[in-house]
Amino acid sequence: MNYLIAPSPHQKASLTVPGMMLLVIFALLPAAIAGFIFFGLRALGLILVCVATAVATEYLINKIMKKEATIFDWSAVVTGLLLALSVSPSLPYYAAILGSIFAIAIGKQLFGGLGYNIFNPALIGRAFLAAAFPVHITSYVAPFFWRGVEAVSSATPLASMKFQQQLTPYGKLLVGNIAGCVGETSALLLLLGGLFLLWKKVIGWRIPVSYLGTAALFGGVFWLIDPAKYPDPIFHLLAGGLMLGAWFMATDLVTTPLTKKGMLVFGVGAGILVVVIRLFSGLPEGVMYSILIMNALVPLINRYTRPRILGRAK
Amino acid sequence: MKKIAKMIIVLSVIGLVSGGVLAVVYQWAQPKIIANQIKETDAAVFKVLPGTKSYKKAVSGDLTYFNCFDKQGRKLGTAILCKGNGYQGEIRLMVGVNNDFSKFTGMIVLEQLETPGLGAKIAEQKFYGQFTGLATKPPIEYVKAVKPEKPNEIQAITGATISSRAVVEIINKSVKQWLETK
Amino acid sequence: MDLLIIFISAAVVNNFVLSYFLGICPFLGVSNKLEKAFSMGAATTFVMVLAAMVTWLINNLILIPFGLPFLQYVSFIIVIASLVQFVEMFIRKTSPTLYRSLGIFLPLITTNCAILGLALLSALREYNFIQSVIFGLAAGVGFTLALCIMAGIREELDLAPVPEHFKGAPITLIIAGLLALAFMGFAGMLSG
Amino acid sequence: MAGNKVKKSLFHEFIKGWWDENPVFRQLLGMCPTLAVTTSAINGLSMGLATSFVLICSSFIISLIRKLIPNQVRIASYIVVIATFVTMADLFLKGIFPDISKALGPFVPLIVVNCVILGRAELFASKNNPGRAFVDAFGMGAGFTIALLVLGAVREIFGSGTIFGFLSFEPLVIMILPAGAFITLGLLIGLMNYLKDITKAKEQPAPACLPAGRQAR
Amino acid sequence: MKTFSQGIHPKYSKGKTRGKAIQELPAPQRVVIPLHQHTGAACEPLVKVGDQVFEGQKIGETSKFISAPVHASISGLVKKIEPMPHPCGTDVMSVVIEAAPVANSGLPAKSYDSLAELSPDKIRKIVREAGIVGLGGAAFPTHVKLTPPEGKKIDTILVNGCECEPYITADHRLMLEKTEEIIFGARAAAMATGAQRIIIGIENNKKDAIERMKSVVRKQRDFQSAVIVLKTKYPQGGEKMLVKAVLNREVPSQGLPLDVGVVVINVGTAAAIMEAITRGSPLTKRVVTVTGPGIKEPKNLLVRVGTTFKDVIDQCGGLTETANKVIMGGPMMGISQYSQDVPVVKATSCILVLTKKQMIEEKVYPCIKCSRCVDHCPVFLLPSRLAAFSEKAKYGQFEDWGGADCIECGCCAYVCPAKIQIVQWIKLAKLKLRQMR
Repeated sequence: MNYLIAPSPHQKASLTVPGMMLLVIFALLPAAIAGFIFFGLRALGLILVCVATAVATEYLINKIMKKEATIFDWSAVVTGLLLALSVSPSLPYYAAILGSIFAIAIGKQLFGGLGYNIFNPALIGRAFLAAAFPVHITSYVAPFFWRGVEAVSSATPLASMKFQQQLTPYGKLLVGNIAGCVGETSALLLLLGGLFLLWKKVIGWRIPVSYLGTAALFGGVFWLIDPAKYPDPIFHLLAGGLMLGAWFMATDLVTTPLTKKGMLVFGVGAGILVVVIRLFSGLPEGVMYSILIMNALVPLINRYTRPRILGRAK
Repeated sequence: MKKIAKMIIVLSVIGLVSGGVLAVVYQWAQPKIIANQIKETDAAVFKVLPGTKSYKKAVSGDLTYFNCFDKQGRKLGTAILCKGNGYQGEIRLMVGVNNDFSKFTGMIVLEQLETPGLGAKIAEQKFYGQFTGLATKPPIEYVKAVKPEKPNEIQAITGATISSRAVVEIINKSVKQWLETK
Repeated sequence: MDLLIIFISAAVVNNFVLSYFLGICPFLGVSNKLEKAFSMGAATTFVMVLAAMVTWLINNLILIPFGLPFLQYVSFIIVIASLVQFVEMFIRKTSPTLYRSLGIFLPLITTNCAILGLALLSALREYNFIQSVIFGLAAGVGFTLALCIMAGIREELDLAPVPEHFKGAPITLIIAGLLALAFMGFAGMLSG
Repeated sequence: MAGNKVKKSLFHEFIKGWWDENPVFRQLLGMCPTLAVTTSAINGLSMGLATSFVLICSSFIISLIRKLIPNQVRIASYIVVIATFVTMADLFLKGIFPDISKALGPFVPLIVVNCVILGRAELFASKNNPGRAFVDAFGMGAGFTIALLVLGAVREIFGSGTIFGFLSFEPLVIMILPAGAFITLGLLIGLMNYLKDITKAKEQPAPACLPAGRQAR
Repeated sequence: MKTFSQGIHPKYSKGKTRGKAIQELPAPQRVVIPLHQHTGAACEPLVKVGDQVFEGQKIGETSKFISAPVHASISGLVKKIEPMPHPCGTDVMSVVIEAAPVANSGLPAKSYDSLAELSPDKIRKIVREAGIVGLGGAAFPTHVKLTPPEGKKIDTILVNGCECEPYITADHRLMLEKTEEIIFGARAAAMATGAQRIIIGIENNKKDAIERMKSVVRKQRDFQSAVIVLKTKYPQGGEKMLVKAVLNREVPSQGLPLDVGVVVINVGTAAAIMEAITRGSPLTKRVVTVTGPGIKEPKNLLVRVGTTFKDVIDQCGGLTETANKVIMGGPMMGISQYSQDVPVVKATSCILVLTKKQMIEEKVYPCIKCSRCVDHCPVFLLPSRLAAFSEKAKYGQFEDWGGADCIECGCCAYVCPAKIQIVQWIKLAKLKLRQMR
């Protein structure tokens, strides 16, 4: 009789990489459905196009590089879905396709594929679109436009805040019947999805909590200095892509620090950056850039936040 | 010692030759460069104040402006050189105001470093053309996404509010400054 | 405030490497190990500050008063080359340890276009002496920042199966591109 | 490396810079202007020509006076020669083509520190007769110009939706931004590596970014 | 309740054997006794093929300090002395004895009833002669532990009753059935090292053992002693973890517990010390938990060293139909076996047989840097990073990032969602580093 020879341990936890990816997809579904409800078939189309393109790109690159097919780790689906949720519902399909290709090809496969990318691929795709099609990516439509005859262009809450000093009611921000990206408008559903991932232990609490906390605190400081000019902390938390970013993008496992301390540094850094960009740069929203910049710093953060090895001098 | 002397001599000779050659080239190029600059200013002034045939440069503080005259030597108005910070760098532009200071006669962007395809559209006719005929008082304002209604309003470029706003602010500031010097 | 804007602009918003493309050669060549990158950055910053001072003096006390603007490039590059030489000798004499860590990078700095670029930009923008020095310091800090970030990422990529033909310079350039993309978030920070 | 041991034919000296030892794609030299000014094909071409002019003239002059220059002040002398020609080129452009001069901005004076030029001066011109130096510089200049033209063309086509001002479609603005420059060049070099690999099985290692001349004092 | 930081909570699966008293396995017909069953130098055989040996006779010895002699576990004839499969995976020079009646039943062993008669040196000598090694699994020669180096003061004997590996219940049963013996052995260890204090650390999933141990400890007078209840967590039984959990002292990197004044001995080892002192019997038997879904009747057995796995498993009703993996040790650190012909050695605490059901072969994905391994590593390493360094043969960086401090507990590989063999990579790099020196 031949016995199976395998290295220890012979008992393992049941969670797998595809399992985690599926959980992330599941957690994003409420926000995606909300996007469909608010922005109609266009939103659904964008989601399908992005996911399909991302998966197809992944498959083709695997073929070209003669590597094992990796589409069934579901990571390409996550990337496509996240990209679709973070773009304006009025983005043309060809732009969405280009963005997905860029996200997978340059953002991920060029670095060696899943697990090796430095930057969050979905955000790379989003940043590419922001740089390539600045007009499309900054034009938003009002929710429920599909009930009318024609899409009505509308400013996002952050843009109205930045350029007109107009606050949007919290209720609307929570529910999400506002102008914005496909999946970022409903803070409540995103929070639910995030808590689900936290409960399932796919993500840790450190990054979202430190990110949101820092954004609220740091934003709050400016609000206290000049409440007329700067928005209050709750607005910071609920408006724009912060919820989506904090729960689903800043927590992307591959591109965030390994160490506990490092995760806090990451969250705090991203929180400060997002407030700085929102308040002082030319852009109304800074979630994407704050996470990308912190992604770039992750190797350095890992290096300098290594925990003290047991038994080594303090 | 001889070596060091040789080093110094060689370097000095090279330096002198270089300086000499450059001085000659500079003598040749300098007038052309100045002519180019004048041509540039001419073009700008003529564009913002149509009908100008001659102008006189005036400087007050850090503000430069040109008093413009027509064929007959009558004062047509003033072209004001304005500069300030845009989205990514300094924007230099020129506006023309008519003689009784009731309306703008034109605007042209001389230099800008705005985002290509976005903020850089301030240098396109579609945007700067809006300033021609605009009322000077009250200060210019911009509107977004809707057609301007008031005589002092222009429409901002979609997705480039900051650049549009910067242009408006730069003009308002410089014009105000110019009025004070008058 | 003015100085702060100059500093943030040169260090972050208009980072020398990522938006002016200055100092790309060392950025590609010396960014594979963090320690090396930091030493290079520190040495460059030091020379940048000195170069900012000296070229300002030369430009404003000699070239402009005597009407010799056409000698700007020649004199600046000579000044930078001799400055580097001088700094190197000085460090070698005074601090052998510092020399060991920085020394090998110093000769490379002469042809780092960031230094000449700094001198030229600062002359072009008609900065005063203090502004020039701050500008030099900020440019150096920005250069060091970009270099260290890149070094960290490249050490990380040593562990990744980057496609063969993209190893080395191509992937480094692409990362620089993605970094530039990320730094676009700061765009417009200095308006108004 | 530059064929000092075994003299190559003049034609080969000329042609090598086009592809085998292309300064940009294979030697990774002169990256700063390559990235900065290639927002359009015309800018790339102008920069390439300006650099070639300086490269050819300075290589020729340096090769002429190479025996007169003491070793210790070699680099300094080269730099002065190069800077002189750069200033000439700059004044010429400002005088005759003010628009191009404006577009290239501070990158014209920065030709002074373009490693291609000092690299050729140090590695080739200082060791060869003026004729060979001229041919070598001409080839390298051509290679540099080609690279810039290609990059400029690619970026212009995608970034402005135009080529030499013709053609038009919705542009990818990113291509004319710094990010696009880096990414395009990275992809192009990767592509070149790939082409090199399939055309020639035998790979000769591309020299490091920093030519030996920079280490020498 | 005390414990250490991080670590994991695997499924413990101890229920099947927890309640089963230790049965002695009858002497087998044939034993295979490897001459190397411990950390340190291998023994030289003291017998030749054809020699008669009696149970308890020393058959292998070496003069090296870090080593332990081996003894015959049955009386009979030496059949062969040659390399034989060893449960650690390599062939090791072994003495094969076939049972036969022998004339000489051995010298009457000298034994002592009370510790008062003994000096520390004498205790160490008895421990060494009896071939006692750590029975928790590491098989480190116990007399070495009991010999504190010059200038190191030992204040505590820490008796390890954690048994944190899933499935194994051998120590649990020992603590229930041989409580006094364990305490006696611990006192002997304290005498030998000059320690003032004995602490028994037991995880709180062994409530009955805790009660039993407490009642015995209460009667104990000559040393300050206590039972410390620990929160159940793997790998609490690791020396470094146990010292940290119980005493909040940190064993220095690359160091031993005695660097912080502690000697850790396993409960089985303590019982063996007692046997050696009071009965004069060397270590020829040990308690083995035979369990797992692949075993028909899981049991705790007292087995002679050298008995083949097959003999032991047969005694437990044999394997089930679906059994397909035989492991020596627990599921976390155990070694899978090619056949049932390997012998039980001094370090065999458990024979675990798993079935296909537990062995769904996992597809390995690239590391997605989920940081689970970092969150669970009990020595605060970055295991995924170390594995990557090892994979790319970057041994210098491996060392810089503390790879040598890995205790190979397997928590990282247990939690890894990408199913990377992190421990194997780390072990490989450690091996390469040792080879480079």
